[in-house]
Amino acid sequence: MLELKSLDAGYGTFQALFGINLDVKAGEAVGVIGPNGAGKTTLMRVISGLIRPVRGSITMEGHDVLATPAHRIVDLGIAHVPENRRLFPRLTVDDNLKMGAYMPGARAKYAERLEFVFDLFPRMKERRSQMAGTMSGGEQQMCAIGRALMSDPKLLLLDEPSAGLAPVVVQQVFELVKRIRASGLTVLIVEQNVQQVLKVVDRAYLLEAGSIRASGTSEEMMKTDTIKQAYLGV
Amino acid sequence: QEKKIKIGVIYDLTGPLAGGGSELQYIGAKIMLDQYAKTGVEGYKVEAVYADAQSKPDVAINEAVRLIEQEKVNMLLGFFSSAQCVPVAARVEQLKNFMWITTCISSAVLADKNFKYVFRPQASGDQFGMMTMDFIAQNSKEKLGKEPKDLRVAIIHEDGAYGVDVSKGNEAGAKKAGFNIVLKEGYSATAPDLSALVTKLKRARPDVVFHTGYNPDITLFGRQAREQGLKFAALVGHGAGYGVYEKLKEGLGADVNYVFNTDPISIWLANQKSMDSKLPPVIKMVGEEFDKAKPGVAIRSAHVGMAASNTYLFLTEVLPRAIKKYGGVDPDALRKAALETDIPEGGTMLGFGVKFHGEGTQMAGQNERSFPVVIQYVDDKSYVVWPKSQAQREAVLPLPKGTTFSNQ
Amino acid sequence: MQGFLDIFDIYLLEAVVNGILLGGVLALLALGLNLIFGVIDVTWICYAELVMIGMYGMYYMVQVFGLPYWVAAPIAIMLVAALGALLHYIVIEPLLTAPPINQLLATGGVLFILQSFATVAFGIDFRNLGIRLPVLAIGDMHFSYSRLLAFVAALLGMLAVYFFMTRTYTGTAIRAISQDRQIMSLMGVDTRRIYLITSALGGALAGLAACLLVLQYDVHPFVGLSFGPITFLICVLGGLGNFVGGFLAAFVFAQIISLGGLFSDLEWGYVLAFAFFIVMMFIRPAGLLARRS
Amino acid sequence: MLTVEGLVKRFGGFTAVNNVSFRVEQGEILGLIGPNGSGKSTIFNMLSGTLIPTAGSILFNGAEIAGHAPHRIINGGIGRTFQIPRPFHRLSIFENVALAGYYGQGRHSRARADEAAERALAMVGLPTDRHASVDGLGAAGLKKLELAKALATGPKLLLADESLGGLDEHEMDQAADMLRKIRDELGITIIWVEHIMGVLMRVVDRVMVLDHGEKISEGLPSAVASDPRVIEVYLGTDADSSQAAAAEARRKAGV
Amino acid sequence: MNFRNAAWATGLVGLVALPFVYREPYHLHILVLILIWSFAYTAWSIMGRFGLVSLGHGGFMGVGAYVTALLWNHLGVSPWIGIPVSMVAAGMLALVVAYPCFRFRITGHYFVLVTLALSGIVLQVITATRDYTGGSLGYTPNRAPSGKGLMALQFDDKTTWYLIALGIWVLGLLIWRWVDRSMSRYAMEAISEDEDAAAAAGVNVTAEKLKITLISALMTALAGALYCQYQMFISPDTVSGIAVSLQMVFAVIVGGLYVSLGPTVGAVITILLAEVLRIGFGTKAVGWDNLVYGLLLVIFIIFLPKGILGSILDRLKTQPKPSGMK
Ligand SMILES: Nc1ncnc2c1ncn2[C@@H]1O[C@H](COP(=O)(O)OP(=O)(O)OP(=O)(O)O)[C@@H](O)[C@H]1O
Ligand SMILES: Nc1ncnc2c1ncn2[C@@H]1O[C@H](COP(=O)(O)OP(=O)(O)OP(=O)(O)O)[C@@H](O)[C@H]1O
Ligand SMILES: [Mg+2]
Ligand SMILES: [Mg+2]
Repeated sequence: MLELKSLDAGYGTFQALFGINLDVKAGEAVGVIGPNGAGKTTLMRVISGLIRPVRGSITMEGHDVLATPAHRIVDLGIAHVPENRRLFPRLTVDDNLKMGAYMPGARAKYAERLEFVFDLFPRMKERRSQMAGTMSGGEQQMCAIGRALMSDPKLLLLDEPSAGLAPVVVQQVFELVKRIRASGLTVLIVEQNVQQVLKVVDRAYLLEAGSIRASGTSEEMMKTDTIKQAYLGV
Repeated sequence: QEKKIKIGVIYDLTGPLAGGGSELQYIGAKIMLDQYAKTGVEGYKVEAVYADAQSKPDVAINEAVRLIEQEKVNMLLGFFSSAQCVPVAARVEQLKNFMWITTCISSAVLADKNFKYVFRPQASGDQFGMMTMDFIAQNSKEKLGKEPKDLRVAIIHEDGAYGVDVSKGNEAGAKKAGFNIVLKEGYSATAPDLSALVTKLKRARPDVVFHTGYNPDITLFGRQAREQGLKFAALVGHGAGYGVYEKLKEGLGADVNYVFNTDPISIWLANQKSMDSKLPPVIKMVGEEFDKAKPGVAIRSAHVGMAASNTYLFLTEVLPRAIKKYGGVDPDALRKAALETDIPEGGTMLGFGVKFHGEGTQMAGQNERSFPVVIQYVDDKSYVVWPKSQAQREAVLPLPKGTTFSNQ
Repeated sequence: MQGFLDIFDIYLLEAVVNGILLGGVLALLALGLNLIFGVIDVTWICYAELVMIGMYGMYYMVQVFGLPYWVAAPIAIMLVAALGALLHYIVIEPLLTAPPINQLLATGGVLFILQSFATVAFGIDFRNLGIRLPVLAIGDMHFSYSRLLAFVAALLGMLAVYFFMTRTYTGTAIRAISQDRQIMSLMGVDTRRIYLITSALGGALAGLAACLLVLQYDVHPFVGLSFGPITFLICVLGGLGNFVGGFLAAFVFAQIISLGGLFSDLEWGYVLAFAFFIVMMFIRPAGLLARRS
Repeated sequence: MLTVEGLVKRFGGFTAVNNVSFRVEQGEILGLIGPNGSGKSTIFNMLSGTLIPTAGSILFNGAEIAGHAPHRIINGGIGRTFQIPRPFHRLSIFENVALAGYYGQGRHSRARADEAAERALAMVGLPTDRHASVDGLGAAGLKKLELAKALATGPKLLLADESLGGLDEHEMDQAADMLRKIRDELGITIIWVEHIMGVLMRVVDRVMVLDHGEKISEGLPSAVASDPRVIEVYLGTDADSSQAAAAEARRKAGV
Repeated sequence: MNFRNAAWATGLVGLVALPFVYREPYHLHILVLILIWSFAYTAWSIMGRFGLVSLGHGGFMGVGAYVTALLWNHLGVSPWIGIPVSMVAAGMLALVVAYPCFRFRITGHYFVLVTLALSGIVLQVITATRDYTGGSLGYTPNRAPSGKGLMALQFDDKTTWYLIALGIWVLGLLIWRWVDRSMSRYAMEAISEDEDAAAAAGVNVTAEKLKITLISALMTALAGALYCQYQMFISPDTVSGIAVSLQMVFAVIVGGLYVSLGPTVGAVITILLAEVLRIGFGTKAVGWDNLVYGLLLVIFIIFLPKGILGSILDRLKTQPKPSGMK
């Protein structure tokens, strides 16, 4: 479904990603793990068009993502839940969700999608008219995921959805990921919480200093020493 | 070395004052200066250097200093706004240059300053105010049917230098005539709303409204007065915006009929019979030149003639005398020549005579023989109605029944 | 006592009503600015000058080319809308990431440009449309139709903008854009398009104000100076981006000017209005309608 | 050293902190946990003067400080970090910390400020180079900078808000060690807010749990970790984190 | 003695010597104006560089100018006393408005507009109290009797004024530098980014902001008073009001907000540009000078967002420094 080939990307003169090759098949859940500053967020941003890579290619179901203007990438079926949620703090939950369904294709299915999201997060239904910025961290995370789901995506990019959340909410979030998958979506998830994430994904990539160090099924990844080494900086 | 007089000319060609009349003054002065640039005066070439004061006093100061110190002009001529005249006159005096003011009517420019090098052939602002009051006072009993002490008058004015000065003259004149002043108030010419002022006027019920302002605020006042149903027997304006008939007509439409305006007479209205015989051809020339510069103007503004006449006065009276009698165009020669000017009434295109208050007097440099006239706009024509010596017809007073503002 | 009661006369009522009508004019002016300054957080110091250009547009179309008012008005609105879009495209876009003070300065430069452009192109004369609408008289009180018209336009405009902003996708995107510009593309929003739409809309509202103002005021290159600052104050007093608040604030300001002018000199009415603004900033910094936190 | 009585904070109609009382003893590390939005940061904000309490009293070393201006409280010996790092980008790393050293200690002296900055930076393991830019710091570096700023103000009590959020496991361990070192070596009392139970429970002496602005549990880590109410609202039932937390707490209690 | 100081010293000696070798009076006049305005702009930038964008400085300048002149004309108080009094008055005005602003956290747009209202008020009050201030006609300090020039701070000699203005300008730069090197700068930078975080570092936010505001307002009032003494004329439009405030912002941003000589460069450029354009276009192409002026402002700000001097210095910095220079 999604395929990245020898991708280089960075910020200005600073290169953050080096020759990344990665693929995600339809229906899969794939994790990306790695220490702070490894380039995980950068990877997600490149896929969703927030930054443009220097070299390499990205295809989504055969479409050339890099040839698509950033604001049309959603139309290819990619939705991105960015790091730190990035809700519109002074818009209500409803309006935030509405923004998620901005693309003409999604507008048509607005009511249906809204129901789907409220089903998934009943809490959002209760808080419809609350300003997003005043909600608790967990609620905001739900709202951010809900917003991404409003566009009826095929592929969901999740960037550290559990950061800063209470343990019980972290569990809920991972539950959610499972449920989202079960509804047929493909998921690419970045997490710091390695133990947890490996339980919900089929495969994972280990990213370190901008390059892919290892990849494999979650069972394989759980075993590898590479992970320890990567994190300890050995 | 070539003999010439270099004259620095400053008016506002941009900014709000430009449209308020300064540009017309500039045209008037330029017509005259161009004329004499061709012929020269007593063997002296006449060279004018023009500058735009941009309706800002600080720019006027800078330009004055530049013209004097950089361009080495022998004198400055022009100035529309009193807010510019006040600082520039002080500078000129300090630098011992010579200044010939064609407009700037505020008394404050000269009063108690005892300037030696600054001259103004023009009537002063309080003279304007006094003149109109005098006009109303003389007509109060006969035409308005009221004793002066029963006559209710309101004085309103834009709060710039010009409006304030005229209103002071109005007030002094009204007190002298014994009128009942029911309202006196200033407002900013850029105010977006004058309805509160109109409401106050309605409450004060004046018989005569004395108004000084520029075009945008006159239009605004006129419209709001009409819309709010203000009634009175006469509206008397004082130059500036009231001198630009085109704009008045555009803004007020038919309501401009029977409005009075006090200004130095427009040279085209001046009584040519009682005038020095060499002047009418000059007036004609100015008119023709003006029509070339600004084609298609129905009533030529008094502003044009004011500057033209005052410039003409300098070029034909003061300058020749300075050259012939005092041997040059240095400030002292110009000054002595100016002080010796003695022209009887009818000796200028504006009808009045010229004699300057001398050194040591309260208004040193002011022409003691100048006077404005009161005109009335009737059916797109203007007629001098006051003073009697210049009057072309009887004033229509009060406003005829059926007109918008009539309180009959 | 009698003297005190004397002020409650018909003239007071007239002043109040005229204050309301002036409020309509100011509200109309503030509407477009509130959209630009309040919602998308872009500073157009030259907003009143756009209105000025619109007024000139009306003058030329009606007086010089002889178009009927109702034909000229939509053209003028479109003209200023295009100008607004152009302003955004040329001046604001390169400065979107710069500090707001740079926007203020750049649009200040545009203010000079527009003023002197008007001077150069249209001359310094005061221009007037010469249309005089009838007067509405109730007893001894008289009211201006042109102001009534402005009032109605402000009210309808405010409602239209309000519903546009809250009910449509584009409106929601406009409200969102100042909160997080980068993330907009994740929603599938073309930020440039939203900015252009908003700028054109802000310009169109300035054009609408121009069409109605030209019925009451002379046009000259400096007419913007009469309205510029006060329009900004109204937007802030009402709460940035709060259209209902801005509408209300315009009336409060107008009342202060009108009643202040009735009881004291006109000039002190403005001092009072400014002072009121400062005090209100301390009491209700988030706008008249904001709940206190 | 700190005694809080009946602390209340309302935002409009919403009560973020409701009648919370607790004590902190000299030299201890108190863990403060609770669900998102339970009022932890709000309490920190009141202790540090950033917010004015609606009601209640805060006695610090016997003196009432509730409602005092933040700079007075900081000068009086309470230092704090922010949950989301708030570095000053226009200042270098060193200047960030020196600023806190200069103003935070009440006595304005440049020499002391520089000295305090150097010590604090060394403590958290950041470079003491005077011109190094803040922008070069990653998530972990920023958290360290927050700590260094707080330390430079010379606190007796340190309020550490989620010092571990967003860190990877390795860096988390480092940070936890650092907090302990700060207490052991500098004798600074600490209140620590954290969601990563595995690490928190290892370090703290005592835990207090908030929910909806109210204190629902307080005590030794082992006791709190097995409190059913805490498990229900915060730790969760079947997840690793709570099990790990409980295990960690038990291990610690056993030691 | 390093290179920088040497350059500064030479420059200063050159500037002091200038009027004795170059005697073109109009150019000196413009120079004096540039120096006085540079001082005022420097005063503004002391606040502005920390994000305290004030449009109230027209008000402070007006108070400085009018209070000094009114005291002299009405009460015969010498400007030597009048100027300090006017500065205190402006300082108090600044405190009265700024204190609540800072206490109630009025920042950004809100601060800009509160201060805008302030300069609006000062302008209106000067105009409305025309019986004392001359209103929009402007106001002229009475000429001192001859021989009393020093007492009245009135000099006919341009060289004297040039030296006074130069001294004040240097004073302005020294104050700028002093602030720049003080810990207050760190504090203000911190405050401008994040007030809460600054407070958590122990900074008394309100006091630090007030301090900077006060310094800036006092300097601005001094500039206003000196402008009045030099021009011997003030009017509401030239020393007060929103237009004057905006003029300050323009010049400073064009020159460069974050470098000490930025405001000076801004003054030189804006004043010279206005003069050159006005004289250049003269009365031949009326209105074009402001058109070009506005155009240049826009171009400057789009292509040199850090101001002219700021951008030049930035560019020099990124280039490798020639060896031997420190
Ligand atoms: N906007 C930016 N400008 C410049 N450099 C950046 C920017 N964002 C990230 N970087 C740098 O790029 C590198 C990769 O950052 P990235 O955010 O992708 O890491 P990450 O793996 O997501 O880390 P974390 O776990 O902390 O979120 C880091 O060295 C970071 O400093
Ligand atoms: N300024 C404010 N205005 C209104 N509500 C606020 C404000 N600050 C905090 N709150 C609300 O108070 C509650 C407590 O917030 P607080 O930040 O203290 O939570 P927390 O326990 O630190 O949560 P987290 O673990 O997510 O950091 C939240 O519901 C929050 O929305
Ligand atoms: Mg990341
Ligand atoms: Mg928190």
